[in-house]
Amino acid sequence: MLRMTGIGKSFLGIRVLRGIDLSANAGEVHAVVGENGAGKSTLMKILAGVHQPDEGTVEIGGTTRSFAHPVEAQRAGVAIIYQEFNLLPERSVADNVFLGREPTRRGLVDRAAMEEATARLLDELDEHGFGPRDLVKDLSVAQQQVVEIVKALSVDARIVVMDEPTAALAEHEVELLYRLIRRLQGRGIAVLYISHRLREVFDLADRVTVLKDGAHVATVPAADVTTAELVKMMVGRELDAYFPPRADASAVGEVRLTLAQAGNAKLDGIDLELRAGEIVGVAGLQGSGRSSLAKAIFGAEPFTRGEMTPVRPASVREGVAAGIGLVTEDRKAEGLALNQPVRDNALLVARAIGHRSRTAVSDLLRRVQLSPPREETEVKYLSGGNQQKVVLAKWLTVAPKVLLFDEPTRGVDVGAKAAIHDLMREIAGAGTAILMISSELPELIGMSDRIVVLRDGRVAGHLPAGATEEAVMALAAADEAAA
Amino acid sequence: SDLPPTGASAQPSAAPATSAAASEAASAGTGEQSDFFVQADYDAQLAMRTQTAEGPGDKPWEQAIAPQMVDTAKYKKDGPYHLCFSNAAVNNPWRQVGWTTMQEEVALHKEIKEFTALDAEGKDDKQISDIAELQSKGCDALIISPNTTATLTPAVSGACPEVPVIVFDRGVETDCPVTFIKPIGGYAFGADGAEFLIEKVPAGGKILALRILPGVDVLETRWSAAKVAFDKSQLQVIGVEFTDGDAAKTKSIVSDYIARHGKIDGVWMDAGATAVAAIEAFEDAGVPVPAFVGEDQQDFLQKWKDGNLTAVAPTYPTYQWRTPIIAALKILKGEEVPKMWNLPQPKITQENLGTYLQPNMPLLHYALCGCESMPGFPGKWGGK
Amino acid sequence: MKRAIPIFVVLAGLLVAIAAANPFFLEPAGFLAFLKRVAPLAILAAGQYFVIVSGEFDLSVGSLVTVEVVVAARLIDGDEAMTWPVLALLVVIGLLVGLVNGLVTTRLRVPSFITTLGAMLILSGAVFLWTGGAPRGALSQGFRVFGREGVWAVAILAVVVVAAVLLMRADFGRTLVAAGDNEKAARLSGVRVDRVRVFAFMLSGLSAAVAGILLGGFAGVSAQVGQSLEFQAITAVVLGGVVLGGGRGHVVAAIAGAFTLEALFTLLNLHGISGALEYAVQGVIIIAAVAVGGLRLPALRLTPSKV
Amino acid sequence: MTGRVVALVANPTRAVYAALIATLAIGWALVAFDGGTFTLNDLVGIQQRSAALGIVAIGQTLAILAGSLDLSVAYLISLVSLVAAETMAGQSSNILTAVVVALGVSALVGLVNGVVITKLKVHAFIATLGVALVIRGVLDHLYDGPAGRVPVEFQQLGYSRVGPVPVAAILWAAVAVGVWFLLRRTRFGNRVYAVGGDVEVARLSGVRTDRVVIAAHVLCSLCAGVAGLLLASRLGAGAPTVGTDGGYDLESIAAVVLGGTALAGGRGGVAGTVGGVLLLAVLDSVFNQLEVNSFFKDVVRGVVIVVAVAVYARRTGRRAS
Ligand SMILES: Nc1ncnc2c1ncn2[C@@H]1O[C@H](COP(=O)(O)OP(=O)(O)OP(=O)(O)O)[C@@H](O)[C@H]1O
Ligand SMILES: Nc1ncnc2c1ncn2[C@@H]1O[C@H](COP(=O)(O)OP(=O)(O)OP(=O)(O)O)[C@@H](O)[C@H]1O
Ligand SMILES: [Mg+2]
Ligand SMILES: [Mg+2]
Repeated sequence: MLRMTGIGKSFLGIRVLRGIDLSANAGEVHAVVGENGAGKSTLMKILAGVHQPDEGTVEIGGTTRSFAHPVEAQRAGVAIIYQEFNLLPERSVADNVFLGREPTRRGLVDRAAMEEATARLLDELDEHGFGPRDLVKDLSVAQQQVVEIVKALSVDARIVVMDEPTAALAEHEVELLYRLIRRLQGRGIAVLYISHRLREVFDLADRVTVLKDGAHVATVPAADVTTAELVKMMVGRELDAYFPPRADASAVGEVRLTLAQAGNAKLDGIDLELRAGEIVGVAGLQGSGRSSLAKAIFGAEPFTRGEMTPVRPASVREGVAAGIGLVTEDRKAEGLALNQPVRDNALLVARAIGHRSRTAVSDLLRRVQLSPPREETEVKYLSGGNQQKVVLAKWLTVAPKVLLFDEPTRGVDVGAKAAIHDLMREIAGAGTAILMISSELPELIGMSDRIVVLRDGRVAGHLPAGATEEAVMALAAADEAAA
Repeated sequence: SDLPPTGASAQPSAAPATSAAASEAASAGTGEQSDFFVQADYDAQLAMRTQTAEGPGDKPWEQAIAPQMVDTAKYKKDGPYHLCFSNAAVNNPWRQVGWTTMQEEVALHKEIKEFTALDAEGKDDKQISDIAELQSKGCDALIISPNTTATLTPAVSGACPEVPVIVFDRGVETDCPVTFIKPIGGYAFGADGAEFLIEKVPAGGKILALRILPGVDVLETRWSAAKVAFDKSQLQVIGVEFTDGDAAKTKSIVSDYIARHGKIDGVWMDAGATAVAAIEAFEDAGVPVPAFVGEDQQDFLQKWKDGNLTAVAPTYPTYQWRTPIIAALKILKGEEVPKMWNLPQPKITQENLGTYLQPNMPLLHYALCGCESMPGFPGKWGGK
Repeated sequence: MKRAIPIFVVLAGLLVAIAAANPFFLEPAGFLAFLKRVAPLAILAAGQYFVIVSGEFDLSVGSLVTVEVVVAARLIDGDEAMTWPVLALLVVIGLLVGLVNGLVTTRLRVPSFITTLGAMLILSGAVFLWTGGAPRGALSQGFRVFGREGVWAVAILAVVVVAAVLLMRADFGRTLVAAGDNEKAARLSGVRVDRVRVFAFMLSGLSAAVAGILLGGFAGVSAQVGQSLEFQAITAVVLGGVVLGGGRGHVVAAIAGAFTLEALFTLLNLHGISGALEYAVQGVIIIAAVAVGGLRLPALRLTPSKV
Repeated sequence: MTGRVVALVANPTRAVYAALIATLAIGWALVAFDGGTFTLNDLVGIQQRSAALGIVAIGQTLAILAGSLDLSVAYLISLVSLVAAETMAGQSSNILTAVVVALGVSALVGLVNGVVITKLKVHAFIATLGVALVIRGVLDHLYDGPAGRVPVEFQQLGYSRVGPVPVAAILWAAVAVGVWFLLRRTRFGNRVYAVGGDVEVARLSGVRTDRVVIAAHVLCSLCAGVAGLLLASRLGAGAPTVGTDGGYDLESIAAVVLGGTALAGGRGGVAGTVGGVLLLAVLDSVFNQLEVNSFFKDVVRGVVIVVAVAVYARRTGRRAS
């Protein structure tokens, strides 16, 4: 069905891909894995006609194709769900699904046909939360992901590419996606599947291709490898321990922050205590209010009710001044000034609040293991993991008392992930109170000293370290189970 | 002078250009005569300069040179009257002085019960609409100061059958208006200045000609006449430059010429608004100010007197804004008016400078407003 | 700063070409005259730079320059004793207009293109409403010294350049650029985005006040003094490689853009391409310069701050 | 009460029409108070007055919706008026040729704008400013005053009426309806919104974004060309300053945003623009009736534009937060 051979690509003279071979058969799920910046997305964008390869060929159904524009790839039967959201918020769901391929009748757009087809696809996906006429901006993140999927399905595709489709999905939505992929498989469609969550890879894939630093490492049947082997291929070394050891009770210090019956438009009656030296995990389904909690504590979407001591910040500045930091879930949109050098990004918070100590930027970059620690490089040229380290450095310059992490390892490869985990533990050990939000339960459980579970903007329960995934899910989804 | 309509301030980039060399055409001489040159008009205007005007001697705005009277009995009607005025714009000091003068003239006549004026803001299209709109207002007479000659002709032609029309300042390409009021004109203006320089500057002297911008009829005629005079003279025109009426640009251009040519013997200008900026360029360069042609603007006259300059100021008198009101009333009373009302166009010289230079008037006031004896003077014109 | 190198090469080339065509340019007096002429635009470009790099536009500076000169003339009215009080007032007016532009843009969230377009109409309308259609009064000799005597203009320009560079190196400058690059990230890092933007507009207003003082001093009162300066200032900044939309570009390069523009006018005049075709040449060069500078970069959206 | 007001302004298009009606009412009252009357004639005047700006603004709407903008329309209008009038040279037999040539020139300018923006990747502000300067240079070089002559037949376009309705207004309405239809019912319209909403998203979804932007610019310039033809018929000749004197560049942009179209692109439409243009025209007409000083008019206009956009921004802002 698909055969890519000897693909090479450079950006601004930097080699991003070289000599990549990749093939996929009809009805096969082929996973592509690799560290951040390994070139997975770039390879898929070449297939989708977004980028043109410097060398190599793309063959689809036996004929060699070269796409100058995404529309040509679409016509050749390639559909793609991009890593980043790719929707127009001001347009309706149907408009988005059929963008660029609007059905016409006598030369005019046939809106009725468009909406009907969209409704049919939504039905197929068991999605009844919204309709074809709803504006995308009114949908939740998960619903938007569904629109992305519908959009890919609406193309009569022979090859469907999914670039981290689950990054924004909660567990039960992931299940739905699984079912869908199996159905595509059944129809003889080749699915290329990219994810950092290796469990998904093993759940779904027939074969796995590993990329590293733009080069092809191996293509193996999924059944023939173990997770450890795969990780080794990806990072080129064995990762000894997945998570750093937890804090022992003696290391947990004074109370840094207390919430009592705190609430706002999205949260209600939150009781929480954060202490120096510990990492508190926050679990919950999509939309359960985890990010809202972090933003409320930080002052970005302040609490309007209840107590928060020692201070209840009414704005980001007050939060920062009170020693609270937030590592946002979307680092490109909310965390970094991409065109500025590493140094300026690292100093941004310090400068914003007129903090004095900024001599140690280079030390700090070494501490967060930025590699290579070049201060003058513009952040946009760094890999995702390195970008996240810069975000960390940005907060460490002002030595926050409380640091909130919202999905700190989303879209970060295993190697960088381990480094970030180590760092979080080190920061906590130095006396900072940490709140960590993660949708990846193994990570959350592995890192947290205790876990708070949210449901519908309220605290559903507290769990101790080492709780099982089942225990967490039971609390997080209790309502649904009851209903 | 009556600056041409310059566009909205939104025009992209009129650069304050600097120019150390004349344009090629200019350095070769004064160049070809422009399409705007009409020999017959030229001859007529130059002749008019020496003719004596008919009318009250102390009221030049009521005088007319060589009038061909037309009968207006058919427009006769009883007062009080409603006069209407379509104004091209009030976007420069000349028009501002004129407009003030006209309003004061209206105030002098009790038989005018209503005076409706619309300002076209320098837009041809708006003036066309304004003229149409005024026709529906029950005006007894319509005064028009056209924004441009050719393009307002259809609108004026349309108005003529409806109401007696009086046109002044710029003309239109139809003789349907009852009367067209204007000073002698641009040829006379241009010639006055050029002849002065030819008289004062020794043969071979270098002349710099400064123009506002090309393509505006009232300005083209001025330069045409000056060119005719210079071509016949022994003077050497070292450059013809466009200033956009911008003082800073004028000053830069003149400074560059001084730097390049060392000595300049005379400066001719088609409008005096930037004359002082040009004079300052000489002052700043530390060289004597040569013979200068300016206009009747207060700042120039003041500079002339204070600096004891060799200068002349041809005029395009703002008192012409009084005449249309007077003409309208005459027409409505059935009195004869000249078909072509040529107002006298005095020039200010060393001898009569004292009589025109009024103390305490704003720098941008025009001396020939004919407004000194009006009740609102000087306050309404910004004087003290 | 790397992005800025082309503009300095182009500028150097133009200056050499001017010197070749007009040796007077190399004499101190000739060069001083050039600097004096560039000063107002260069100062405006510096002010406009702050606004552009923060992701906004300021279209009101041309009208503001006119307002400054007309207000000065009417208030001073030839009286030397009024010089200093009025100079102080002009600075206040500049800052105030910038403040209002900034507040309307940040607080009321009107795109700055529209805010400053409105300000442009309001300012020029209001000042002539006040003076009745044309400037009145006169400037004092003391006022005119700054624009008339080259040394003053050059000294003021030097101060502006140094101050601009220092500001950009200070926390203010860095946070301003960060706000222009990614407003949300800056906000979530504790940057008072609105405040730095308002401050940028105030700097632009201040630059218009200073430019007005120089231009009024140079050639006296005129209604056209500020005409189309906003477009020239923006063009200069963009020529300097500063990206419309914010977050990228250096202030020295923006000022160099102003020098380049002025040098270009000078050169065109020297070669007799004055008047008519000058505009055409200017248009082509501006497009070409930006095209060459921007080809490697992805296309940018028009509207700087998409909230 | 406030709830209803909020609901009213929640949609910019509705808001601009509400403002239009309010202005008409207040204007009528003020004029009546001043001792005048607001007649049918004045309404006709308003249509006549708004036609040229209206047509340009419709074109500008397309450019802005596509995430671009066009600062070259004013000079293009002047150029087109001259090209048309010179080609006609007073002969009615030349009208068709002249219209074709004039629109051809317009399309070419639009093409250049579009290509410079998309292929050379020059910011629309700079690209169209540069093209404006080039046209200005050409105008200054070739013309030094009004030129050409429009035959009487062609002047009908600018002067005659069908009943009380000026032909110019009908032309404007036709352009507005045409572009409205294009935006609402065709693939091109959908893509204009998509490209203006987010170019990258549109491109990755398979839209040939460059072509869309270029086409939007060609259409924008064609609208300017039609306005140029209309003005030539009004003036009876071509004039090198007719476009800039009218301030059609910035005023058309102002009318578009007044009509609630987002300057950022992707949001808004023709209906709002028509309301915006009419609002400006009614203001103009009322000021004319009251004989208000033109400088005061500028002040009011500036305030109206900023306040209107501030109101729209409040509404979108509330949603976003
Ligand atoms: N348009 C571009 N211009 C320059 N460099 C780019 C561009 N797109 C990607 N790169 C670089 O190419 C490399 C590969 O990026 P790519 O996005 O393909 O990685 P990935 O494997 O998908 O990583 P991730 O897991 O973070 O999504 C990275 O170093 C990235 O910075
Ligand atoms: N029914 C809904 N209507 C509108 N918005 C909703 C709804 N459900 C969820 N949301 C979105 O979800 C958010 C609530 O929670 P929040 O984003 O904090 O969830 P979360 O658990 O952190 O999810 P994520 O995993 O995306 O970070 C709201 O800000 C809102 O944007
Ligand atoms: Mg990727
Ligand atoms: Mg979240």
